Formats: sequence, C-alpha cells, structure tokens
Amino acid sequence: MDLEYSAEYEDFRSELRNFLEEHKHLSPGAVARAPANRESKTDGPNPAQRWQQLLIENGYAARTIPKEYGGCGEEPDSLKAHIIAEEFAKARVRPGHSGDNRLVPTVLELGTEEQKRWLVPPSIRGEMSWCQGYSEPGSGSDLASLSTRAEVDGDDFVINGQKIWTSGAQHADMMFCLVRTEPDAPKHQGISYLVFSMDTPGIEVRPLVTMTGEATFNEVFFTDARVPKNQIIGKRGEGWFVANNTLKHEREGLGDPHQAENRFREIEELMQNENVDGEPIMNNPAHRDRLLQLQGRMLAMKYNGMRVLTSQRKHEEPGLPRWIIKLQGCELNHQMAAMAIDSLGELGTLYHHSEHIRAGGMWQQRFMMDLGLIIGGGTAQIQKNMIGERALGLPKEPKVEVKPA
Amino acid sequence: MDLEYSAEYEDFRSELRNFLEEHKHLSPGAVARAPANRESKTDGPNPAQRWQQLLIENGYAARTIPKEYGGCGEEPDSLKAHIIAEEFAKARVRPGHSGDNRLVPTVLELGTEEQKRWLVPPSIRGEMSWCQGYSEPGSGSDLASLSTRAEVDGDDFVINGQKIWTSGAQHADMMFCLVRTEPDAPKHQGISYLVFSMDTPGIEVRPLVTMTGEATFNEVFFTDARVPKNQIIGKRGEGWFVANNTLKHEREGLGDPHQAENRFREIEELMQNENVDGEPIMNNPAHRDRLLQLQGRMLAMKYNGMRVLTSQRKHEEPGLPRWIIKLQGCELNHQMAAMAIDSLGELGTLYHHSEHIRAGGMWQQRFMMDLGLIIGGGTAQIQKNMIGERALGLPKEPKVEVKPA
Amino acid sequence: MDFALSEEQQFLTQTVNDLLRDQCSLDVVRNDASENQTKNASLYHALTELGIPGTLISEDYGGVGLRLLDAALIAESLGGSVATVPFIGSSVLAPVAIQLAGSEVQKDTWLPRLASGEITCGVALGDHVGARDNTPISTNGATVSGRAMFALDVQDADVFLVATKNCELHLVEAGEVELNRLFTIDKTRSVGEIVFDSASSDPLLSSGDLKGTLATVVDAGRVVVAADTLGAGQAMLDKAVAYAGERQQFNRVIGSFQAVKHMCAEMAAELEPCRSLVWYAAHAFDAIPEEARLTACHAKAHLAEVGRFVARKATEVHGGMGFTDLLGLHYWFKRIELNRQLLGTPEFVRNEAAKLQGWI
Amino acid sequence: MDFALSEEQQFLTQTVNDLLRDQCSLDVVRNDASENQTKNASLYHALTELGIPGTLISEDYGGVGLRLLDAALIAESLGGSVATVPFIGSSVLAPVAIQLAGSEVQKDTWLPRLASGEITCGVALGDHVGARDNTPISTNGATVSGRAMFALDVQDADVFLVATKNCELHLVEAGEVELNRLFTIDKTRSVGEIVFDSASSDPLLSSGDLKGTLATVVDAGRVVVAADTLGAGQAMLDKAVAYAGERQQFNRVIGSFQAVKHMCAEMAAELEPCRSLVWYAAHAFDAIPEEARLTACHAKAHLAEVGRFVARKATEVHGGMGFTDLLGLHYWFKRIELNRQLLGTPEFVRNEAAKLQGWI
Repeated sequence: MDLEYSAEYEDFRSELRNFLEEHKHLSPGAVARAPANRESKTDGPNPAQRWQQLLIENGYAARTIPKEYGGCGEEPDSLKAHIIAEEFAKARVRPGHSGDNRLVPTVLELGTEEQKRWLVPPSIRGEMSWCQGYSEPGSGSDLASLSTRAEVDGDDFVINGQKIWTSGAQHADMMFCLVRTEPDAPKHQGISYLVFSMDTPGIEVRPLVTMTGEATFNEVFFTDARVPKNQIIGKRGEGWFVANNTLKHEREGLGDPHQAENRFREIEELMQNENVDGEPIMNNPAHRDRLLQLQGRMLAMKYNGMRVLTSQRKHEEPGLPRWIIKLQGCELNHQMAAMAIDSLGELGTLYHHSEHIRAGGMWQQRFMMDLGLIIGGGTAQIQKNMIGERALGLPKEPKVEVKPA
Repeated sequence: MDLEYSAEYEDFRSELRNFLEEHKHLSPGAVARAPANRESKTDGPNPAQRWQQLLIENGYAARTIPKEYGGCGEEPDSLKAHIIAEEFAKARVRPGHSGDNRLVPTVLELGTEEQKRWLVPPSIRGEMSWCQGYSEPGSGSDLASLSTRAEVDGDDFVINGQKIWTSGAQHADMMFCLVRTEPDAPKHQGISYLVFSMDTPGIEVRPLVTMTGEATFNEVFFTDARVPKNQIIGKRGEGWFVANNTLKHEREGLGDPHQAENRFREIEELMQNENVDGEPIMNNPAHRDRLLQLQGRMLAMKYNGMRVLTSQRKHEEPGLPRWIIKLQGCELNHQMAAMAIDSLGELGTLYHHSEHIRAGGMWQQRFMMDLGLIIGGGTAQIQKNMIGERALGLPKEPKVEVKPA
Repeated sequence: MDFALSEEQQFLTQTVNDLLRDQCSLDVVRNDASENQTKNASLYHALTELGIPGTLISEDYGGVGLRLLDAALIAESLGGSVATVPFIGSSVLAPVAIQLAGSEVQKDTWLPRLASGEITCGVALGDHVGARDNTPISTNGATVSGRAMFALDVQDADVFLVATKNCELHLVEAGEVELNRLFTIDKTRSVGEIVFDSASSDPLLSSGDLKGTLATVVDAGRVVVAADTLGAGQAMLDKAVAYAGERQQFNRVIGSFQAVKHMCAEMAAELEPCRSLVWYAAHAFDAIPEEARLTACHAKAHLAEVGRFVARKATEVHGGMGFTDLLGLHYWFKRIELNRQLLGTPEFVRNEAAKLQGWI
Repeated sequence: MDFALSEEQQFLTQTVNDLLRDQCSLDVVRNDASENQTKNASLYHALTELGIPGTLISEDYGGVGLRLLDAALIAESLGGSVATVPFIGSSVLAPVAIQLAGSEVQKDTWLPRLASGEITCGVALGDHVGARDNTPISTNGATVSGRAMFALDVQDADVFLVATKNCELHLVEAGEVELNRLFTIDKTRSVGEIVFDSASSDPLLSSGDLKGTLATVVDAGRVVVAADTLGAGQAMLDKAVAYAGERQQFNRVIGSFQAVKHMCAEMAAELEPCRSLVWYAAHAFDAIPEEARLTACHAKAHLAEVGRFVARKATEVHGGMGFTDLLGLHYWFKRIELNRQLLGTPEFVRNEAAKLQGWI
C-alpha cells in the first residue's frame, strides 16, 4: 500500500501541468467535447483537431495507439492515463481522445492492415467521428436478437432495418454497426460487424427525445443502404464477438469515481448555501445524515476505483471491483442527484429559465440522465446477472427454446 | 366510508367486554396460548379446555363451526371476529380458538362426514391439538417436490421420510401431513393428505434450534409409520389441492396490522425513555425521522388492514391489499425491530440475563424471528412471484424439464 | 365499519376517468406541454360540466357539497391522466379556506364563481411550507406586500389566495399582482411566483385562530397532493405491468423474468397500502378531526417516498423506452417529482408530524 | 501509487486463514459459544505463536511492529471465522494507547506481556462512544471510580484500560475492579461492565492532548471493527453463493433464479467497495493523518450498514436453513450486529464525521 506516486510519475505530472499551463489557451472550450461538425470537414483542421494534434505530439492523447497509425506508440500505462484524466479535469481543459474508445481498439485488434490504415489515423486526428449502431427497438437487453439485415448483392451488403439509442448519429461521419447477415444461423452466430459512412444513401437519422427533454440519442433507419463487402471487421457471422470487444471498452467509462466525488462536493456546498426558513439545509440533521451516508458510499467507490486502477497498472484482471462499477456508480450518482433535489425542495423542481433556478436545473437533468444510464449500456438487471454469473459463478437461467415469432 | 360500528356491533362489543370483565379470572394466563400437554389428557378438561368451552358457549370461539361439530354455528362475520380479537387483546385475556385454523376448515370443507365427527369436535374442545407436516429439507419453496413416501400395505399407508419446520410437533396430539403416494405421477398429482396421531409408532420428533436460540420448530422423522387408509382427507393424489386450502387459511394470520401498531407504540416509548449521553433518543433527529418514516408505513398497513377487513365482511375478494400483507407486514415488523435495536445502541445487543437488558432482549428476538417469518410460510421471493403472477397477472417462469435426480 | 368507497364515489371515479380517457389522452397532454398550457380550456370546461371545480363547495353556493375524500378521488384520477387543469389550488385550497374563514359576503362573492368554473384562484402558501427564496408576506390593513414562491394554479387565475407570514389569509385580484410563471420539470401543472406590492386585498381572516385555520387548509392540500401522486403512481405501475406483459427479450415476455416481475410486485406492494392511507387521511379530514393533521402529514410524506420509488422502478421496467419521450412516461414521473416538493417536502412534513406528537 | 496489499500482507492473511481453518471450525465456535467461552485457549495460543497479539507492538517491546492495515487484515480473518479470541481491545486499542501515551516504564511493563500473549487487556471507552447506562468514570489522582459499559475483551483480562470522562487513560489491574460479563447476541466476543470503586490505577495519560490521543485510539478500534464486519460479511456472502449454487428447488439450482442471483449480486456489489474503504481507512491511520479520523468514521458507519444488509440477505438466500442453528450462519449475523453498535453506532459516528467536517 503506497499512495505516493514515484518520481517518474511525479515528473510526468509536473510536465503535464507545465504543458497545460502553457497551452491551455489553445484548448477549444472547457465544456464537454463538442461533436465534430460534418459540414466543416473541407475547411482544413478545425481548432479541436489542432488541439488533438498538439496533444498527440506531446504524448497526452492516443498514447497507446501505434505510431504507424498516427498515435504515440507508448506502452499502456494506466497510471499515466489516470494522471492525464485527473490533470485535464483539474485544469478544466478539454482532454484529447483516441479516435473512439470503442471502435479504434476493436479495429486495431481485429481489423485488417488495410482497415487499420483507413480508419485509425483519421479517427485519431478527429477527422472521422463515430457512432454506434447496436441496439434496436426489439433488441435491448437481448442485443443478440437484432434483426437489421444485410444481404449480399454483388460486391455490397444491402442494409435494411432500424437502430436506436444512437448517440451522436446526427454529427458522426461513420457508424460501426451490427447487422444480421446469416438469418438462419443461431442468433449469436448470424451477426456481422460493418463500418460505413453516415453519408451512405439510404440512411436516415431522426432525433430521439428523452425524458430530459433533450435529443441526446437518435433513431437510424436503413433502406437499401449499400456498404461494400470489404467494410466488414472480422469475418461474416463473427460480429457478436467483435462487438463484445467494443462493449468491453465502453463499460469501463461509466461510473467514474472522481465524478462522484466532484458531485458530492457540489452537494456539500449546496447544502451549506441553500436555506429553508432561513436555516442552511446543512443544519437539518436528517438531510445531513443522508449526506453522510452518501459520503460513505462515495468514498468506498472512490477507493474501489483506486484498487481497479492499481490492478490495471499491474496488468491484473480487477474482477469484482470492476464488475460492480457501473451498477454501483450510476446508482450512487442518481442518489446524489436526488439528495440535491430534495435539499432544494420546491426550487429543485425548476427546470427552465427562472431567476430562482439553481445551476440551470442541472440536478434534475442529472437525476433523469443517471436513470437513463442505470438503464442504458446494460440495465441494472443485466448488470446483476453479469455480476452473479461471471464474477460469482452462479449458473445462467435455463435457456428457453426459440418459439416461432 | 364509515368507521363507526353499527349498534349491533357496538352491542356485541359491550356484551363481550362485560363477559370478559366477569370471567377473565377463569382465563388460563394472559401469555401466548400454551400448548395442550399430551400427558394430561386422561385427567378431564384442564383449565385451558374449560376456558375454551366457556368461550364456545358464549359465542366467542369456534364461532362459525357448525353446532353438530361442537361449534357455535354462527354465520361468518369478519367484523365480529375482528372485535373479538381486538377486545381479547385489549383485555390481555387468552383468546379462544377454532380447533386449528388450518386443519379444521380443511376437514369441514373436504373431509367425509365420519372424519368431521372424528376430528372437529375434540379439536375445538382443545382435546386434540395439531401440527403441520408439509416442508421437507429438500422441499421448501418448491413444496410440491416433497419426497416423504406413503406406500399402501394392506389397510395402511406406511410412511417413510422426514418433515421439517414442524412447530409444536413435540406437544401436538395429531399431525396433518403431505406424503407422496403416487411416485410416478406429475409432482403436483402424486401427493396425498393424511392425518394421524403423533403417538403412531415410527415417528420421532427432534427439536430444531433456530438463530434466536430457541427450539420453536422440530424435525419429524418417519420410519415405517403405519396410518390406516381411511385417514386420508380427499382422494389419493389430491393432497396438493387439499393443502392449498390449508395454506390459504394460514397465510391470513401473518402481518397483523394491529401488531405493527402496538410495536410502533413500544418503540415510541423506548425512544422517549432511553438516553444516549444523557439525551433521550427521541431528541436525535436522524433517529426521529426514521421513526416517522416507519410510522407512515405502519399507518398505511393499518388502514390497508381495515380495507381487507371491509372486503371480507362484504364477502368480496380483497385482492392486492391482501396479497401484499405478508410481504409488507413482516418487513415492516423487521424494520421496526431494527429501529428499536439501533435506538438502544450497545444495550440493544444484550440478549441474556443482565441488569442492563431492556425488555429481556425482546427486540433482538423479534428482529431475528421476523427474518424467520420473512423466509417462512413462503419466502419474500415466493411472495413476490405470487403478487406478480396472481395479483398482477404476469406470466410464470417458463417450466424447466424435470431432470433425473 | 365500512372502510371502502361508496357506490357514489365509485361512480364519481368512473365518470371522471371516462371523461379523462376521452379528453385527456397523452396526445392532449403532450400538446399542452409543448405550449406551456396548464389549463386546457376544453378539458377544464368538460370537468366544469361535471361540477368538479365545485366539489368541495357547499350546495348553498352552487357547488356539489362533497367531502375531501371525493376531492382526493378526483385528484387521483387527474394524477392518473397527468391532466393539464387547475385543481389543488383553485378547487381545494381556495374553497376550503373561503368556507372556513370567509364572511357570508365573501362566500357569496367568490364561491359560486369558483364552483361554476367562471373564475379560478391561485394559492400562495409559500411562507408556511418551508420558505425558500420568498420574501415574507406582510399586510398593512387591506394591502399585501411580499413575494410568494410556488403558488399553485396560477395560470389565468382571476384571484389569488395568499397566506401572510402571520397566518392571515387574503384574497387579491389578479390585476393587483405581478405574476412570474415558474417552469418546473412538470409541464402539466401551473406554479408561479407572485409579487405583491401594496396590493389591495379582500382580507379573509385576520383574527381568531389564524394558525389553526391555515393549518387545516394546508392539511386538505397535502391529502390531495398525495392522492394525485397515488393516481400518477398507479398509472405508472399499470403501464409497467402492461409493458412487462408484452415486451419480449430472450424469447420470453420480460414479465416472466423474476427481476422484472419482482420490480412490479414491489411497486404494487408499496403502492397499494398508500391507497388506504390516502383514503384514511381524507376521511379523517372529513370526520375525525383529532387524527386529520397527523394523517395528512403522513399521507403527503409517505406518498412522496413511495411515489418516487414507483416512478423510478416503472421507468426501469420500460428499459430504454421508459427513458424516451416516445411513451410519455416521464410526464407521470415528473408530476410525482413535483408533488414530492409541493406544500412541504417529506422531510419538512415529517418534522411537523414530530411536533404534532410532542416529540419535539 | 499502489493501492493493494503487499506480498507480505497477502501471506499474513493466508497464514491466519490457514490457522483459523484448522483451529476455528464452526464446531469449535459452537462449543465455545455453548460454554460462554470467548477466549479459546488453544486457538489463542496458536495465534500467539504467530505473534498476532503483538501485531501493533513495536519490535522494541517484543511485538511484530506492523501497522493498522495489517491488524485490519487479521480482524477481517477473525471476523470471517467468528473466532472466539480477544483482539480488538487487547491487541489493538490497548497497544495503540500504551504506545501513544505511555511512559517508557509503562511500555516496558505492559507491552512485552501483551505481545507475548502472557496477559490480555480489557478496554473500556464507554463514556466516549455514546454513553448509555454508564456512570461517568472519574479519577482522584491514581484511583478510578465509576461504571463502564461494554468494555471489550474482558474475559480473563489481567488489566483494564479505561478512558475517564475527561479523556484521561488509566490502566487498572483486574484485581482492583468488579467485572460483570454482559451476554449479547454474539457469543463469540467478550464484553462486560466494569465497576471501579476507587480502584488503584497506573495513569497512562493525564495531561497533554487528552482528547486527541483518545480519539486516535478510538479511530484504530473503529477501523478494526469495520474490518471484522467485512470479514464476517464476506464469509456470509461466500456461504450464500455456495448454497445458491448447490440447493435445488423447482428442478433448478436456486442460484439460477434471478431473485436469488440478484440478491447475491447486490451483496457483492455493496460489500466489495467496503474492502477498499477499510484498506484506505487503515492506511490513512498509518500514513495520512489528516484523513484518518474521517475515513475511520466512514469505515465504521458504512460497514455497519452494509454488514446488516449482507447478513440479512445471506440469511434469506439460505431460506429456512439460514434461520436454523444447523449451518451456524447466525454466528456471523450476530457478530455483524454486535459490531454495528460497538465503539459508536453508525448514527453516532456519522454525527462525529459531520463535526469533523465543520458541518455542525
């Protein structure tokens, strides 16, 4: 047990700090990463792309992507990755990216040399942005039952069907997508993994409004959309296994313990500053006890995150501490948002322009968004299945025979 | 909506009060109903039996049992039943019984005339006491998988196997028992319902100690125990349906809302009288808020009980309000016991003789006993299945084929 | 002893539900929400034809002369349909207050017009249910000054009932005040901030048992808000059960999975006793005064907790569809969340319950 | 940056677990419980051979000179086996206190004998962790008077460490006091009431930072109690998972039912982060003084809550068998329930955490 960073990492951190101090004025806005605008592609590198390039040159983005594909070609070092995330967050500077944390690792692992050269460099440079075509209206928890079909016609796959929950589809250049290519095979073995441009004729994107009132997601409709046969990653019928590779990368991002700690600090401050009948909420012992219970949970998750980080650094499988992050992390965030709302009382229900609104209605937005996260990316129920089966070794549900639809 | 009692019921109540005032000195102890002692059978009616007889004569016990079987032969009136329960509890006088609230209604509904005359009158008089032989070590939630066998040999069934969770087996005169008589039939159709004396050779009763440290239950072992063939209730192979009749009667007894209210009052008093660092626990706002949350739940369950009572009085099926009583009532009681323990802090952990012990360790005993009740008589999980399937109409789990054991 | 709804009450519920099914479909709600419309004219008119605004107003003043339990049943129906009409303020708090505290002249002036639906009344009790950004409301004779937050049923209100810091009750005509509508998560109800600047008032009560009267008005409101949550929660549960019985995943209807089935069972097990709690609290208001205040507090607080639980679980049962706008489930979710905070948060109201019982 | 156990720590855990598996089977615990034996002589002797009582005692005084994290790992193992030996009082609170506050003479007198297992020390801090029936402990020079409740590790203790009302620390030999054992639900640990009637004492600390020193001692105890709950909870979870993987009902292993599987998953999801919390709190005690007190409070409080949840759910997974004495599951259940209340209930300890952060 040693929570100090060795000299190598302290040096790395201070170099990074210096870099940020010197260059942060070049960062394109401190807010969440704005999606690349497809329209502006022809105008040469935009500020976001220039910033990304600067980060790659200095080893702060696309770190582990091989040099031949435009990355830094460094050895994986989860501690350095962690330091980068921490310092960018502290400096409120927009971090770099690695192209797409789902697509790029998948292509590097399972794509052909040609595909790697085609897809990875522009993705890393921010010239090719991605959206994910997995879920369908009829295939949520049971993703493998997806029914969007791709039939071979000459040198193309011809795609027909519908995807849902496609975040960023309205801005993305490209989609990686699961389609059914062998309809007669068992469901997990009839799927292929295709990549194609969102400009492909026959693709229609419709925004999907959620309970927050925002359209963070889309529905994507395919009508005879033609994709060349060589735009498949892996073999025909192996898409399910390619996709699991992607899902693995996505899952890690959720439930970041630092996010929970920051949120906790915001609530602490809120409770000290907001009054009911002239008394700060923090003076209300029932609210305070609830905040303390959340603090205990938050700290446990924070230290659990440190444990996972250590395992990753040692290239060990973290096991249970990682399996539980999504379930517990999303729930904790949701509970913290609820606590903030309840502290605000009536004011906590304000959601649109008002001089009385607090933080622009952010807590309500988070409260709902967190519920969406509890549901999305593997519902809480699916998470519990996975923890029970994969981490604890309990048996699966007995299979039910496929009935004709 | 009218919470007043009509004149008929007010009269009934005041007559009952007068009766209790006049006769309560004859009641054999105010504590929980002591089991009849099998040894004393030959000495004529004991005080408990004389008290029961007096109650029957006055219409306060075995009310709805037909006169020809020794009861009062009154029409079912759940309101009068409720008043009787209330007044006996208020006066802290031992209430009467109806023989056995599981066995007697079953025999009256499904037994032969001969069986009714044999079993009901002595049960009602308290001369024949009962225990239930249903659960087995391998058959808990899945009761219908029970494997205690009864094979026909001449005029007898010969029983071999084991029962568990048999409360009162060490004192009971008789057992009603589920046994497998047609081992080759589907599991629900191979069961028969037998009644027999606990003095039958080949029956051994062993006390079963629980987490509370008490032996409230028993295991019962059968080795070639012979029971005459005519001691079957219903037909061979129909025992499962006979038993469901019994279970129905048992289920109603759990989660009595008055019990919850009494318990709540005890905790309120406790929190007013117990001090930490010289301050009454009631002054601790976090504890107080928790007590108030429990009070809200308790009141909801109390009024839900009144709604069920009203339905029963109108001979309507109460539906959901009744289905949830066991699940919610047991949980509420458990939570209240936890609240009491936590209010007592370290003192709440005392369980055996000590000058500092509160209420003789009752709260710990209840805390554990309630957990036993959450598990027993249909676990919380089985309760949720029933609510989901029977009350809400959701489909059952797909059946899994029987694998050879 | 009859703890059940009368035939008349069952008929009332049926009638209101039928009307709402016809005239308050999700499309109507959605359309009203998109236009920030919280007083749907044709729906309100139809309810007026049934006499709904006059539910609690004596027949002497043109009302129906029913009791709070009946109003609670109506609120339950309105919550169940996330109806975009005024009710809690204009048809509960205001009539209760005017009948409790008003002079004959005041009753004659206001009640018939409220009963007929000719006018509606916004109600501002902010100083007494956990004051936030409010400026305390003060009076100087027949004028009122101050700033009241989270007044109810304010859209197009003709008159406002306001409780002053010292528990006086005043009626102030709309022309006398500045109204700033507040836009909450719940687009089906109207709340607002009312600014009184030496506004001329019709003082309803300025002596006698000020505190007791105001508290009774608040009790009525709390029971009715609880009933609204009950209705909204029941609607969400019903939708979840229906969805769980239809939606297939892994070749099975999802309701056959214990994880989903048990969520539905837990919702039902939590919500069903709430119905009895709301009934009892309403009946206590009508007939058992010594239990009215405590049961109103518990109904408000307990329904807030159970409502949130049901809103969340029902959304989860719907999976991603619950999170979208497509099924509109969020209208119920948000109505429940707004109700939670109205007329005293659960924490605030439980604290009142503690005081009532002499625990503090 | 290495948030993990060292190889030595993993070896320590393995060694203690091996010993406990051999010498602290359920039969041993059951037998000790039936005899009210909370200091199993042969088990204690075996632990002594490993140096366990001297874990926190400097090598200068015959101990092993390890840190609180190591003691927490041992406590986790002891909790996992519901071991019937003294530890928290005699091997944690007492050594920490004597090393923090004792003179050289006192260290020489007491530490080697504690380290070797020759003597054990009961510890009475009742006045400072939510005083109940206690009579405050007062001093008059080198004598102590008063009544301390819930002193730890009292059975056969040779000496008692007691904190007075004003935070002095005194050592009092067993012959000087009256000891009344207290019989709690947990038959695996020894607690008692100690009556001091002008008992001669060896004053450990009667000036300087009395409060701060005592608080540090309490911090150590809280972390170690939390670790004990972690171990007991993990054992219950392991047993539940094993049972769910074996027990058949409805022709299926019950762990294949989502209802059971999800209970196991929820237990694991709640308990696993607790391990990191306990590690961190212990490490903070050893190396990050500014975070030590707050994390000790949270470890104690959070493990109390999660422990109860796990104890209850693990019992439920076992169905009726969990409720009987047959599998002995209740020993773990009760150990967790006792831990909850020791050295400050979760509510009490959270309130301390609020004070530490300046919230009150």
